[in-house]
Amino acid sequence: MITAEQKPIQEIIQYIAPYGRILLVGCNECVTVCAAGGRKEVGLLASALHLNSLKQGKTIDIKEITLERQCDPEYVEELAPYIDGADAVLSMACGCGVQTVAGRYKKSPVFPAVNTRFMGASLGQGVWAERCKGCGDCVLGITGGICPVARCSKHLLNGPCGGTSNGQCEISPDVDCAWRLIWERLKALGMENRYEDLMNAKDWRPGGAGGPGKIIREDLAQ
Amino acid sequence: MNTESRLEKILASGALAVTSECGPPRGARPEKVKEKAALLKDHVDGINVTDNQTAMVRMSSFAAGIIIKQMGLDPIMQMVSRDRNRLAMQSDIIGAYAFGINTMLCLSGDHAKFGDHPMAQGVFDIDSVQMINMVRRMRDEETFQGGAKIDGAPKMFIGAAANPFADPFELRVMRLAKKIKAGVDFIQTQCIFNLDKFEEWMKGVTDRGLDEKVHILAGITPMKSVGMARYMKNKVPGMDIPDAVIKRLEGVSKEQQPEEGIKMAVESIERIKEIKGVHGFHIMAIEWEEKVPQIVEQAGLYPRPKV
Amino acid sequence: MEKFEPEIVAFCCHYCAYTAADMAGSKRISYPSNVKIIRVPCTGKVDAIHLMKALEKGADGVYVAGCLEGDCHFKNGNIRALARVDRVKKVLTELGWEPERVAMVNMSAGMGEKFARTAQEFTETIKKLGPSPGKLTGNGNKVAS
Amino acid sequence: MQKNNSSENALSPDRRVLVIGGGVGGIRAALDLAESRRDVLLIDKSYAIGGLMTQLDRTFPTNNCDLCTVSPYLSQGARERHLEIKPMTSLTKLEGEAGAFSATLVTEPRFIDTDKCTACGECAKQFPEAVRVTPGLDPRAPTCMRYPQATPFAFSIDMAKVTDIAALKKVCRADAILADDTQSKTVIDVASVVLCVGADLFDPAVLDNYGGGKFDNVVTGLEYERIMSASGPFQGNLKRKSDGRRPKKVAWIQCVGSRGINKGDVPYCSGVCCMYALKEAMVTRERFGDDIDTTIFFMDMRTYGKDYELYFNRARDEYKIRMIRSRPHSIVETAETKNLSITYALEDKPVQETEEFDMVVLSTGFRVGEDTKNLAGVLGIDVNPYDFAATHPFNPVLTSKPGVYVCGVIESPKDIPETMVQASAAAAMAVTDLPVIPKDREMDEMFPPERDVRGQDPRIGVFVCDCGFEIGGVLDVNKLLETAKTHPEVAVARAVGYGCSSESMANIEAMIKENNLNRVVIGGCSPRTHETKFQDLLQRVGLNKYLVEIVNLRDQNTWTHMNVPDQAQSKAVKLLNVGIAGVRKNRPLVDHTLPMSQNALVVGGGVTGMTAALKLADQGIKTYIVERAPSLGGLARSIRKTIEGEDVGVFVQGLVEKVAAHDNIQVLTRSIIVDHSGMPGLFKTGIQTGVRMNYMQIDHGVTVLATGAMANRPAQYGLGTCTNVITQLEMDSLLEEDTARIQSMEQVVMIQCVGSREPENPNCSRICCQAAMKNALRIKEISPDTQIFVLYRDMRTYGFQEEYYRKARDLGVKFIRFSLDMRPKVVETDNILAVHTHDFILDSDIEIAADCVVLSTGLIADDETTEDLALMFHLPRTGDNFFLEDHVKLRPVDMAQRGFFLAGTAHSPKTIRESITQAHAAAGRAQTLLAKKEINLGACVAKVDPDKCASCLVCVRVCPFDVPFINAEGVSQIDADKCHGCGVCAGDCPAKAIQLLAYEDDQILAKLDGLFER
Amino acid sequence: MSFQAKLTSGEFVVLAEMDTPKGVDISDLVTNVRYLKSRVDAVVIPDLDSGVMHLGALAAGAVMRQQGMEPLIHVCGRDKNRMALQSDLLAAHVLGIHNLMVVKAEEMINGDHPDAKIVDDLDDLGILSMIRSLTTGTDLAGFELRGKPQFTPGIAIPPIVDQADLEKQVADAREKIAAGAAYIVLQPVFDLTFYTQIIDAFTSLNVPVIPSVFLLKNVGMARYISINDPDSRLSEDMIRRIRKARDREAECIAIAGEMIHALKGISRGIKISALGWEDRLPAILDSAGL
Repeated sequence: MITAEQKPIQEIIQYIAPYGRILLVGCNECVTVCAAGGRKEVGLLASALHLNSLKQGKTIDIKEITLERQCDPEYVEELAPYIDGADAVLSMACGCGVQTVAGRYKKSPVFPAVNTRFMGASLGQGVWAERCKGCGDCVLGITGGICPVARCSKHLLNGPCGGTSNGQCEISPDVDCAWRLIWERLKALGMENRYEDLMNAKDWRPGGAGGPGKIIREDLAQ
Repeated sequence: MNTESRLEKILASGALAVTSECGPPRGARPEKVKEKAALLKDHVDGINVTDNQTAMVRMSSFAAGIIIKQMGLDPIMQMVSRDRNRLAMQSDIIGAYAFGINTMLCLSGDHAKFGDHPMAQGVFDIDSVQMINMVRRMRDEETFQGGAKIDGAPKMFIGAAANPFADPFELRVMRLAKKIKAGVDFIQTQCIFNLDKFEEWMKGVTDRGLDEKVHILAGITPMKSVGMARYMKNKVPGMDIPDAVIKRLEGVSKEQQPEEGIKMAVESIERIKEIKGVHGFHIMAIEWEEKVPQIVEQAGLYPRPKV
Repeated sequence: MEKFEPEIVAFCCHYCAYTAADMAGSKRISYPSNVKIIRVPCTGKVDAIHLMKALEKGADGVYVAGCLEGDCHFKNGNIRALARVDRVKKVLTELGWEPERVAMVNMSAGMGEKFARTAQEFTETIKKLGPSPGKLTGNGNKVAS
Repeated sequence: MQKNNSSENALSPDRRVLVIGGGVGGIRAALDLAESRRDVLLIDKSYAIGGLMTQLDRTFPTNNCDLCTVSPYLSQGARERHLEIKPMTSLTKLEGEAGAFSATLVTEPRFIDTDKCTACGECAKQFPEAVRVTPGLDPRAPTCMRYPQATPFAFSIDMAKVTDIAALKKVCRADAILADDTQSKTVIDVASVVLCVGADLFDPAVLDNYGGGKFDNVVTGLEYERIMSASGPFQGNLKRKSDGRRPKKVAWIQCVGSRGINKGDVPYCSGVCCMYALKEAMVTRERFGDDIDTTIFFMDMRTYGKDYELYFNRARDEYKIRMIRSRPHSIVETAETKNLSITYALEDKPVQETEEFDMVVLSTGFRVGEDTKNLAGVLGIDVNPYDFAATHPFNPVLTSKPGVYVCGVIESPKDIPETMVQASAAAAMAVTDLPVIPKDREMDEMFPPERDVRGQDPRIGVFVCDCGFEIGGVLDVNKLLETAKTHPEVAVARAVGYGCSSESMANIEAMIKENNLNRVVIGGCSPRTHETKFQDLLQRVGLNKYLVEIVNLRDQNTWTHMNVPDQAQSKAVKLLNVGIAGVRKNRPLVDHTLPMSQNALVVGGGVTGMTAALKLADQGIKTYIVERAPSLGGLARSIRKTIEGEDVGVFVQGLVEKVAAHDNIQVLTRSIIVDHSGMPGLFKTGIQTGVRMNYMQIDHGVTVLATGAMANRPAQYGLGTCTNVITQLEMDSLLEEDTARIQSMEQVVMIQCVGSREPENPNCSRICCQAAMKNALRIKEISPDTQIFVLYRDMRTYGFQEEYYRKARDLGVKFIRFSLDMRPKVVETDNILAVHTHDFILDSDIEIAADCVVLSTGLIADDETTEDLALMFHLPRTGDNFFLEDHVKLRPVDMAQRGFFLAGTAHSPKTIRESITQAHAAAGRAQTLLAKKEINLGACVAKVDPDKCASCLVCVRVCPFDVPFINAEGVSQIDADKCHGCGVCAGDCPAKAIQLLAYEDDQILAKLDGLFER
Repeated sequence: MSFQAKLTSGEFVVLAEMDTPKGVDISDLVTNVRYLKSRVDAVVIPDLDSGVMHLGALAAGAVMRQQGMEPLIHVCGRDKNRMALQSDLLAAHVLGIHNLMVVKAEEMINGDHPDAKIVDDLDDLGILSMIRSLTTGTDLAGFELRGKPQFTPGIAIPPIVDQADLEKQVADAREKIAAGAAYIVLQPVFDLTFYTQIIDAFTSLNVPVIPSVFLLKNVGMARYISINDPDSRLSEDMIRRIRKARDREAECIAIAGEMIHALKGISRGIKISALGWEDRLPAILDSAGL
């Protein structure tokens, strides 16, 4: 899942400062799940913006709407009836959503209200951690299901650096050394011998090094 | 003999090799490099030139290495995977080689978080093992990593680091094996203070016969003070400093601590010499290069053989 | 200037705080009439948005009153409420509003005195802070829904 | 109101229970029986039920308005379909035996058809002399009914006083006058009889020294209540009878007619007067502040009930009520001012003092009335020397005649909570004469089908209750209603007097129907106490019960802001706006139900627990007793004799054997409760049991807490260090085991209130005074020459215990008072004990040599255990760690957490007899819950909108009860019958897909709008 | 690795006790054991020795096997004579149950069938030698068995009162080891200092010593133990600790976890009794870092 978190509110306020009528758009997908841009956060942000304008002695008109998904044009189309009534759009979706909206409504300024952070997994209520870099060439099959690209601070593919202490990464005792985890898992699986297989320099193209990624399914695309 | 490296020659001769290091200055003053290198001049077989050590910006190891080379000494160019992608690395390697630098050390590098540019994006295009493999293929197969032929391949004597103390410990010998597999020629280890553990590691190395495939240079660091010992124990990742070391330094007065530190370093060398598979020493006198000759002499490693 | 009488909303849980408020009544303990109670089954129901909306609509202060920690009739609703209050405090701080305008308090059903004292103290706090920053400009704000 | 008669026989062929007396006790007993789905007939000789309590102003210790507190029960009485009420009716003959009595009832003519009478009051206005009025102080009463919420709500004519019947008939527009109404006689079959006729109050006119009935400004306690009552002659204004002026100085004189040996006196203590005098004085100070000086003349301050000592302390320390320990000699009226001079002597001063007061209140106690004496004869029950019912030594609700039970004051003087406990106990006993209810009996249908209001625009009715003085005295209700009327959706806005009275309820019902209302706002007291009542009202008129909002104008407004009416008024406007705005968004909701477990769990295997268990088990309820000790019996095992001389050991052994032999009881000794879950009616409790601590889980519908208390052993007065310093409990054993040692004692000193009524344990332990008397008398019996000194602070031998106190004095036991700041000292030198204390009468320090010092140590709560259980069961406790009942006055047995009932010393210190009563009561109350057979889970549950759900799992993770799950459709599902309704999921749902019904976001926001819009 | 293999190899063994239902609804048993897979080495199933009639250990052991969990069942001589004991053990082997613990039964008077007749045909030593006899292929009457069952029998030591008692128990245990006991399970520990002595004393017998850890559930239970079983040495401090905790249940789990953690260094294994709260076993294991 894509995870995001709300931008500092002052930044948002600055974006929309010149505008009086704001269309505040949430997304009911990833950003809802990671509590950054769902219906509830839309309501809270709207309220916060109201509070701000109250203090500034200004008037602000905020229309709240939450789309099923902001990264699909069909859903984004639902904004059409409201777009002319707004001076600016504030999107609480990930970057994909913001761009889809901006691409569809070219005359309206579209501002992001969240920072898209990473592809993460939920560790429990209210905790998300980065688990995938989208490198486009998954190595999990040989690393015991733990990704060295996403979870090693140095994306090391051939084992831990010399900075591990007590099984934790050198950057912080709160971060597990990915390679310690990989090693433990390989041992548990009886795959210790796999460790010494040399992992060659990675081809980063599928993950974006080869230019903006695009997938076209010939059988599905029209 | 694969290369023109002086270090390779020393090691091939069967003598114990000695290397030390020289951190380039944080500024464009070549004389600083020269001063440091001059201190080591007669006492070592190679001088490591660090690459943005501890993720702080310094003069590039490539440039500092050239300065040292021009002094007629033997630089060992360090290269970390943190700051360069494979293109930059390879171009620097052939450039360095063009200036006569023939020995290098492949590292992953400290994380940018520790340095003065924590906001920097770490590159980590390839890791240190892959770097070793890349340099080896540049040398032996005369091809770039991408597969193209090199017109004038750099014949580098390839080194890498090993930390026998970081955990998981059981992985440490395997990791060495992996580097050997990738094509490393020599290893400089992390500073050794826990000799028992180092012996245990070396036993793992020799049990697998790895000592016959690679030259291991044991890392030695003299402690300047008990404060330094404590700092290294608590703050430097991957360090293993037994309490005995700290106790011993605490046992002497503050003025005597530097002397005691040097004594301990010499004692360590004496003990490590006896360990099967150790082919030399890498003396890292952090900001204390002037003491390297003393250590080398007291440890009976002087004079250095001529090759 | 006319003496400032703040408008205060208290979200009270049915089992403890609301009962405590009744208890204060039956003991005839007086507290400022500024406090108006909205009853909820558990403070765990009080959404951050309710606190924000109350401020938006004109409250000078809002507090959530739940059971004592560990005594929530629904196990931990009051702990969740506290987390939400803290979040709203953070938002207010970022907006340059006084975070003291929202608060979480805890009391048991029998603590009529505590209810009155809390109401008194919170009212004092808000009186010291003065009217809500949203009111100062006198410029009303059309709330779109 | 009385139309239930026809249906009742069709419903059940069982015999009925006859409840005689419609005071609070009788109403409680009748309601308990009716709620247990037993048919019951309640008769009262008066023309309206309610008894004494309806005449009181406030009740202690909560100082609630009496009417407000009792009236919900009254009108509930009218509605229960198993309950028939016959006013103006008395029992004239009882034949047969328990289970099959034949009762002859005589009903006096009312001359008014209750079905027709609208209580318009025209007859009373035009023929005041002919319409029955409240007796006593009340020629100036504004109403001729006893009180505004009278049940039945109809007048009554004294035909003997009617001169022109035709004129009277003409006045009545409802054509309700029955000129030829006659006395009627009915004979009915009843299985058992519950007698709760109460007692009369002593008439002080027979005394010649206090001027009762002679001096205008000398009134009885009850008369003072009437004066202070909003429904009283002065509408709640405190006035002197002589000049209508508000008195500046009021005195109370205690024990008038009680605890005396003079002409007209009775020797017993009336038990309630100390508390009611304190209450009256406090309410006076509360209303009039420093304007009125209040003084109480007393002998012993008998605040022995639960938390009553704290009430006393508050009266003295916070309300600054002057307390004078003296029994005044006489009262003299000053002719011109009609002021009153009281002459009294102080304990430590030989001279008489005289002080003038504006008004004197005589605290008069209970007397059995002549009617009641006759009734005892009709019933054939034994009475004690003072004509109170004689009862079983271990069960105060059992009379000498099987099948006839008593409760309340007719058993012995007592206050309302104790009456309520006995009433429930008597009801539980009365059930034993009826067959067990077949398990498959159908439930009763109560309400007509609901009107569908969906899609209709709100038509709101706003009804504001003035609650007598409580609301109307502070707020301008009419102004409030004017504001309400400005809301466009408000169709009706009316004041309804006492909104919870039958009359007002009927009014509201009518207005809802007439105006086709679909939403209702009630402004009155707390929804906590009254919401159900008004929800029922809505259901009676075919509206969904969730279409009402209760606005708390009393508990959270007039009561707290009574001194600032302007602020109260403006807050009331806002609160009402909140209610109106909120109710617009209310939606009809459906309650969810589950079948109830018919098992009971009794925690604690002492006398209380065993008694409750037996009672439940006898009614076919599978009952578990969980006891942590290896055997049953509890604290009673260490008591040998009661004060009446009964052998406790034999009694306890009998109970243990009965319990062990009972098929429906499972005893789990050496058992500890370790976990608890579920809901009222469907609890699950985990227990470690046996020496190996095996774990088991019990399913049960109700829980009776009978965990008891601990004998206090504070390290005071040498207890634990001096061998001859012992507790009363140890003396109790000594008296049975070592008479020789008793005989060897020359002097025994008893010290009262050890570890009680002190800052660290401020309450009175209640039982110690009688324990001391019991042991003192036994010592005297064994060894008449032994000198006994009792050092006390107040002797609290309440009720008939007073007799033992008197007997002890007669036998020469010396009573020496001490105070906390001059407490006795026990000194041991060379194994010889001496007690030093101050004698107030001699005004000097004295020393008493003692062979034995006996400390009256009382009972304290087992803090550790009650805390553990309170945490597991989510139950509240008092400041001194006893369990806290739901309502100290009216629900002394029920806990705030439904399904939990409290009995015995886990509630507060009490005697075995009192514990047993409460055990029966708890069992009875538990049965009323189990009789419902299914659990109403309410409608306040979380509901997921699957279209909005993002399946994020937040609800699954945050629910404290693990109820939500992601269903086969891939969205969150919350089963209504599992949801506890806390709303945590709704508060955290990031997609706002979850709403908590009855507290939906739009409802809460609407309320905020209501608060701020205008 | 099997329980038996771990015992011989010297690895730390983790046992969890699970009560069987009084009745036939084994759903909790099955659910709870699922969460323990790969976390404990065997599940200990008490038999009727608790004095309460419930589903027998043999059947529950077979259920464990079905669930892929290794069972360890109690064997006691109070309710069965040598005929029944032998045939049950043969059945056990056939059902895949090879771990036994010979225990002394609770007094019947404290149980739920106080009127039942007590058999007591064989005592603990008798049962151990019976087991040995069966494993060598002969029954107690000397008849040869067709196929030899295999068992790893252990013994449970009753609570130790004092030093003298300790010596006596060690002596008894020595005798039982001679009779074939392969491991020792000790009673629950609440006081580590005293317990260490006990462990040391039994460790001298050269068979693995496995102490028990008991999950307290609340103050009431702790107090009950401290009053009724003073030999447990459950301290006031521990009761106070539970009482002071904000979440008493979590604190009790933490206490059990700490105890296990501490014992890890000084014993060869651990037996955890959750007494009905088997659903909390994973939490205890987490807390202990196992």
